[in-house]
Amino acid sequence: MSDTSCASVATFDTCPDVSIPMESPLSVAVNQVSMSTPAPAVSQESQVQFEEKPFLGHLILRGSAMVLGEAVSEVLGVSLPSQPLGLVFDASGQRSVQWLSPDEWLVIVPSGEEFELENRLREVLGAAHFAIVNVSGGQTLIELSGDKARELLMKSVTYDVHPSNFPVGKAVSVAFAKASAILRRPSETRYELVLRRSFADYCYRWLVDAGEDYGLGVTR
Amino acid sequence: MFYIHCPYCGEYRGEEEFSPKGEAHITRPADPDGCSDEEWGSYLFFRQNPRGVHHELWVHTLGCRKFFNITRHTVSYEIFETYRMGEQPKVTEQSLAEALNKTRKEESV
Amino acid sequence: MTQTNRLQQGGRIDRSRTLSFTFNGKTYRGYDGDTLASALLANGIDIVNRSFKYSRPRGIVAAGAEEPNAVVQLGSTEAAQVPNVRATQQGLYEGLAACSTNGWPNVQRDMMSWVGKLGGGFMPPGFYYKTFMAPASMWMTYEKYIRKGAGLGRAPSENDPDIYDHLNQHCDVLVVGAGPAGLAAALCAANSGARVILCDEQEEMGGSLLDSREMLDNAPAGQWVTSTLNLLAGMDNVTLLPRTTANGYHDHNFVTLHERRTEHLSDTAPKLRNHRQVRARLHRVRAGQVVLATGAHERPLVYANNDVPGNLLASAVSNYIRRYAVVPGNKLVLSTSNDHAYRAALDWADAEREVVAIVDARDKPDGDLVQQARAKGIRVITGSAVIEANGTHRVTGARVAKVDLERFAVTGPVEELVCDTIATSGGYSPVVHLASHIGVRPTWREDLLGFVPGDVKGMRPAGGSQGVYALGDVLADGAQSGAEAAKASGIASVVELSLPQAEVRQESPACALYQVPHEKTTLRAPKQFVDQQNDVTAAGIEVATREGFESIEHVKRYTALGFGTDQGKLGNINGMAIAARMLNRSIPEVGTTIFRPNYTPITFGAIVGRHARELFDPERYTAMHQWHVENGAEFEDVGQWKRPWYFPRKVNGKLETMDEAVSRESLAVRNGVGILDASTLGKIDIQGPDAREFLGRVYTNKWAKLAPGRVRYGLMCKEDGMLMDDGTTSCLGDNHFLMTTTTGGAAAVMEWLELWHQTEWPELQVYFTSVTDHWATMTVTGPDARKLLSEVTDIDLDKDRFKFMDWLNGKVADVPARVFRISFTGELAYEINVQANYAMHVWKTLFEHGKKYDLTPYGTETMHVLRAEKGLIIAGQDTDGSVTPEDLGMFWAIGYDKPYSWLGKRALTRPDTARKDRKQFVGLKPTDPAVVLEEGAQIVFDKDQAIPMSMQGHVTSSYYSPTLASGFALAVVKGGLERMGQKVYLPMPDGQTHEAEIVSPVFIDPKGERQHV
Amino acid sequence: MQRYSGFGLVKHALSHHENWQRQWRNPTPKKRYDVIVVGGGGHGLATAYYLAKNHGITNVAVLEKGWLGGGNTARNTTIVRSNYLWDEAAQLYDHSLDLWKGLSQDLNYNVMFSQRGVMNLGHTLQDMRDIQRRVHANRLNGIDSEVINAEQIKEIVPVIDTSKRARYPILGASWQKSAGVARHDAVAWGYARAADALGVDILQNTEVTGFKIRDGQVYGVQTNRGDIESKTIGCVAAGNSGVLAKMAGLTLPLESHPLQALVSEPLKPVLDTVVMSNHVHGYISQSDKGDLVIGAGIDGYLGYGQRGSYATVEHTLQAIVEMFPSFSRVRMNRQWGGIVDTCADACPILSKTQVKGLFFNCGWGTGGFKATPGSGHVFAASLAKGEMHPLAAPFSIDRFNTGALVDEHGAAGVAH
Repeated sequence: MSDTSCASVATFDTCPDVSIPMESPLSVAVNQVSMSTPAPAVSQESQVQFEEKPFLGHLILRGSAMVLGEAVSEVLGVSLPSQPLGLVFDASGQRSVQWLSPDEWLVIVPSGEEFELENRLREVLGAAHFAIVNVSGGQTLIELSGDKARELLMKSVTYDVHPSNFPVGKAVSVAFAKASAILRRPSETRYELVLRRSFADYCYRWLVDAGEDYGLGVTR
Repeated sequence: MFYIHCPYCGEYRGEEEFSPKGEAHITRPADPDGCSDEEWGSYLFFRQNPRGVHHELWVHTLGCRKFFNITRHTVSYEIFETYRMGEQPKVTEQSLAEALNKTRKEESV
Repeated sequence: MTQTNRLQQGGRIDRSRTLSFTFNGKTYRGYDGDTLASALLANGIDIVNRSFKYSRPRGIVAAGAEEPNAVVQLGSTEAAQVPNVRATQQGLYEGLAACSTNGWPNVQRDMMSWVGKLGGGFMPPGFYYKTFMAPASMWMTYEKYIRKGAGLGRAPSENDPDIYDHLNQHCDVLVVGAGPAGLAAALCAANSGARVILCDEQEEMGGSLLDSREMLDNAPAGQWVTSTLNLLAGMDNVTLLPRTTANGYHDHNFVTLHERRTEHLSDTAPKLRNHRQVRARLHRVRAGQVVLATGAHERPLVYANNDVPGNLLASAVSNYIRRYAVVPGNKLVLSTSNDHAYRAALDWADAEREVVAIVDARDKPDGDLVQQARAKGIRVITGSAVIEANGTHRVTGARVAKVDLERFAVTGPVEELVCDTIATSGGYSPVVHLASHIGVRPTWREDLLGFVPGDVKGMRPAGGSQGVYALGDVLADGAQSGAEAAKASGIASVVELSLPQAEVRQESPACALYQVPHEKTTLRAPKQFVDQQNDVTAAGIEVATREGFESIEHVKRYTALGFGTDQGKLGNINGMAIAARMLNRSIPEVGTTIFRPNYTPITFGAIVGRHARELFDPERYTAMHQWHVENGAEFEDVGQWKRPWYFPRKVNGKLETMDEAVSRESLAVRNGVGILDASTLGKIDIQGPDAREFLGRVYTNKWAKLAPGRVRYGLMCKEDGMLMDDGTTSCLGDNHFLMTTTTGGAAAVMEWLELWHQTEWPELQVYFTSVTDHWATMTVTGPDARKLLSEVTDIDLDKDRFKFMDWLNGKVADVPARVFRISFTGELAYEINVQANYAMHVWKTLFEHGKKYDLTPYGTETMHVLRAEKGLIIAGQDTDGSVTPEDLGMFWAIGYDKPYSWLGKRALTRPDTARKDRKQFVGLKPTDPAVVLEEGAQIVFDKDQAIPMSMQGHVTSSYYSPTLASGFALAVVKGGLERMGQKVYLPMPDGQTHEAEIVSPVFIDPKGERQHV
Repeated sequence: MQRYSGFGLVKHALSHHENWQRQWRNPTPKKRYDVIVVGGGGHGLATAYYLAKNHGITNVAVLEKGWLGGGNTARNTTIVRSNYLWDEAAQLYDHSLDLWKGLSQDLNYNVMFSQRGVMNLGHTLQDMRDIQRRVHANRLNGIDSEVINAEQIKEIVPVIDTSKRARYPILGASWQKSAGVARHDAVAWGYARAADALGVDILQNTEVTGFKIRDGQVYGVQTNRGDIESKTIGCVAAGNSGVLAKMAGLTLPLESHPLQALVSEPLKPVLDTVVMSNHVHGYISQSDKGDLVIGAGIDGYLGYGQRGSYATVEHTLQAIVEMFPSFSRVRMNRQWGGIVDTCADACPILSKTQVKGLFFNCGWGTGGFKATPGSGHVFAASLAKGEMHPLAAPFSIDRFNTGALVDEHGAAGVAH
């Protein structure tokens, strides 16, 4: 915990030192088989698989590319995507940086890394004008894969998800049904959706409903 | 259903992602307290509302959340250009009229 | 029942699959591949409906989307009812159940037809504007009967068992229509590498080639269709959508395509591999370029009794014979203005039925088809037309006479021909509908005698839709449009297409014939129908023009021409031509005709898609939602959020009412400790050296000196000075603030901050990030709050070290937490914020420790009562967009002397905003403590005045307070701040008038001692 | 004027309808009129009619650039009600409702005013507070209005879903029994015929291209058919008011937006009243012909194209099916758009301008049709006297400078 009285910006480590049971936005929907509508299981007929990747570290970086670029390379080992809609991963594929707007990036890292990352970035950035905000509790990442994942997305977003327009390495903030979502193309076979916590259950129900044609299965 | 080129995202997006915010280039008076009631009323409520070329403020609500401007025809709904905050439009009622006159002249030659 | 009109051979139907269906309760048979219309005709059914105004018997006229009469009610069960299905577009399936929409007791013998026979003369266009006026009180009764007689089918009374969905599509080239032009265009664009969508409204792709007599490369044209479709189906840049109607063309090449996924299989969607299927799918297509290959509709001629069953379009006759092997009669008379319609007679003769005569309005027709007909020995009567059909329930003959089109007169004796079918053709109207959906007017081409599409950016008409009719030309035109479209969509090199060779045919020009003259004047002749669905006659149009309705828009509205479910596909041009003749103008001078979406009607369900029932709008949940559900919360909708409203307990086996629960929850907070899930409040992280300056500009109060560790309440105004939102903002660091907003205002406030930063003050160094969902917030409040919290936290809760309006970091239930000592209840309160993934643990831990304090969860209703007792406003409830901070009496939160003229400040000095007698925020104490005033009740000063009363304000919030043991209210009252202690009155609908006293809005603990403990 | 009646119809039928007279003349413009009304929609024609009928001013021209009644009069969803919140608006609309009640007989033209009741639904607690507030205010203003609960709603509209299953369950409604619908075209034609009979010249296809102004006083207009003089000119041009104002060198506190509507195919009677929901945003009634007439929301951008965005129609139909799940299988026949001129406070402008003799009547937003008789009535009085009628006075342009808005928008948010 930082000393809030003198720092111009207060940082805050949200992670407890002891093991605490966590609940992701979709924990209940995905895991509780006792619910009236249990999550559909993955079967041989599933042409779309749905999997939540809960509890990852999500940071929003604000600042100009000039200011942030070097620090991100130094700390994360990837170059900040300065072109609109860029998405890059580090060598391990575990950490990503995504363009959100000309002065805004989303960094996603393995669970628990976010506070240290923030501190290191702050250290490197020093007195420059920037902002870093931890939003790990506010969003979750889900992964869609399978032959019909793209068609399922076509039911859900107005964005053109054809590979000619949405190649690997692209990420967009778009309208998703009646909510919004960040849609990412990390690889040829997978799509990722970053959902806001409070909308996650709605988006999940939407996908399960729209995915029925494709035998959508939820990985627990 | 407009198809709008977001000058920040650098590509076309469907209208669902955007929100219109009225006439563009309306600047807040530098000295509000020195404004007359009429001047303040003008700033708040009185608009060009043209039947024709309109410069208007939009925001990419569900995308990059940036505000930007659109030059659009309010009858044909054709979008002539989109441009970032701080930039001036290249297409105006006048520039279109001039272009039209030029084509007419060329045709008559 | 035998299919009397079915030919032994031919057609594209599958005779191995017999299907049975019912029409008006009787069972019939047809084949797979039939439409309902072709099956009805095959079974010799003449009358499919009754017309809605005159109740005249009506039969099938067309074979496609232009059909005006064969509009039926479909559905075997109540929930599966579909009103107004066009039989010509409904594929036949086993068990299909259809009935006529009008006619009582049945369509054969309709009791209402006396209206048509006797009353028809009293129903000129607009007759209802001219009568039913006396006595005035009777109109509602008249109207009841008018309504009963109107309407086509009926809506189901049960909910739709089916589902629908949307697919968002993008393509380089969208080709609408898979006839020869569309196929050529699609193939050309696809070969060039473009992403192509090809859609066609029919059960099968191929368009006019499916019933064509023509040869391509010396083979029947249908073969080319098959091979082309095979080619296209094999290309992965092509999407083929049969049974798919392009129903709406919107701006910037956004086109909606309605795909009938299962409507041809059953009246409720059958399951597929245990999965539900959608009944229909709407493709929302954003197309780079659109090729409009929609072909043309044949125009019927307008002659007397042209609505008697047995009058058909010539093209429909060919279509039924060649595609469905159905000949809709035995003896045919063809009345035409052009060569093309001769096909109908040739097809009829090929089917070995009798062609009585071809009546051609032209004096010397001599095209190839004319020669062929003559060669077959068919009698061709030239310079003449069918001027009247005989028969009532079915055509029994045709009255034929020489006509002079120039003088609009019958010039020779009438010959009566015995026949049971009259095929009619007045030429073709290009299908321009889609092209005019976005307001672009079609243009009249005198050489084509039809309208062609106007200039639409990114759209190209091809083939029949722009009046190109000869097959070879159509193919070439289609290919060229496809190539141009591909090029325009950004394809660099366009591949040339080798087209099949079409036969070259000699054609004699058509003549302009719309309404056929009769021996009698139009007003005295038997009815000559222009728009059969709306019973619009040539006489009706004449009367309208005589009455001064001169614009075609007026004529249409006065007569209802074109307002049917067919949108005047057959009638509009004829109607315009008749109006033009009456007004002595040309057709384009009378006006053009604009069509609106939809091209053909589509169900609401398809437009709604999945956005129905629980997916109608997102439900937003907090991290503790599941707990609330499990603990029996009733929920309130606040924006999209589901917030616990109250938590009824079971007392003696009975669930508490809301009042009982709220009373219990309120007392728990006042006397013990309660807990509220406050996570829905908007939270915005603000960082940057200019954060403080920014706050000072958007809030009415001062922020310059707020120290880190402190919290302040702020008011936000729009530039008109009216309150927009309120909330607390905490100073986290010198350059770091956390703003809270109201639940409903979160998104708007975030956008508001960005708006000002991005447009007016880009020089300010500050960033805003929403953290609403990141933090879960729980308010622990009540005298026992400290005791409870101290059990689970390492924070020093000493009242002097952790003061009111302070915040501190620490651990709660072992989870790092940021705790704010702010109060919305007037009691000691801590707002605990933790990262949302840990929230459930913290919440549950608080309850474990809270047992001994009877920790009581409370919902929004109790929150409202508690804050109201303390006089705290809820923006949006106590304010309404016409309330300033001054009206609220919150002068302490207005920084009049701040250096920057903050948002809304200037507006406060406008004459009306500065008035002293504005409605101001006060408390109301009912004289009778048992009275809980009604929220929204209006306040008057003089209770004895007559209506209209002079209203002085209204109650904004009102509750029973268990703490005060009395009702109490918040209100706005004119000049209220100066009226403390005065009595006001609230007249109720039941005649009672409540009395109340104007008091301070703070009802408990005015000195704030309780929250400071 | 040929009187219309049931007996007359029989007479005309016997003569094969050969003797119907024109409903209005097609006159050539005179050089000079006492009053010019610019705009031949319902409001303009009503203004002309009441000038002639109530004020004896018959030397009046109505200038219409297209065909009369071709703008919003022909494009709205025909709802007539007066249950507005604020006194000023409520009194103006209720004055209008009073005139509606005898309009068919007054004009000898059946405008089919059907008092079948209008319901404004509430889906949230705040909706219900707003509804109660409005109903209380209506009642004390003498407007028939009551709050009804979900069961009462279900009784009046059996086809509506009042169950708790809905995403936003219906909690209650305000109910104005005397409100209803009317036949929109008939209103324009009825006023035109009646005004014409009193001597008013209705000049169609006559487009104003400029105003003649001298020393701050208007004295005529330029048109595509030549100049026409008058020292009193009332502009009643709805969505095109801004364009006219510009010609006179004025700007108005107005924006013109697309407002869309749609109809289903004709159905047998299934809905006997008007149902409006501001929360899920859709409103619906059934026309005498059987179409479900459905109104959508205003599109947020400026638009004179008489069409809006498809997404707006989608949202509207989602709302309709949310309230009426059994309409899912009903089909949408046609959609269209009008141009509504809206003010920030969702109230109209009835006002003098800086140019003497030049008056504006505009900004009716979504409230235009229902106001037709009242608007014409008070505007005619204002033009005749040169001073704004007391019911019109609160709606001056001035209020945008003083801040005295009549905020129907911010208050109860009821529109249409």
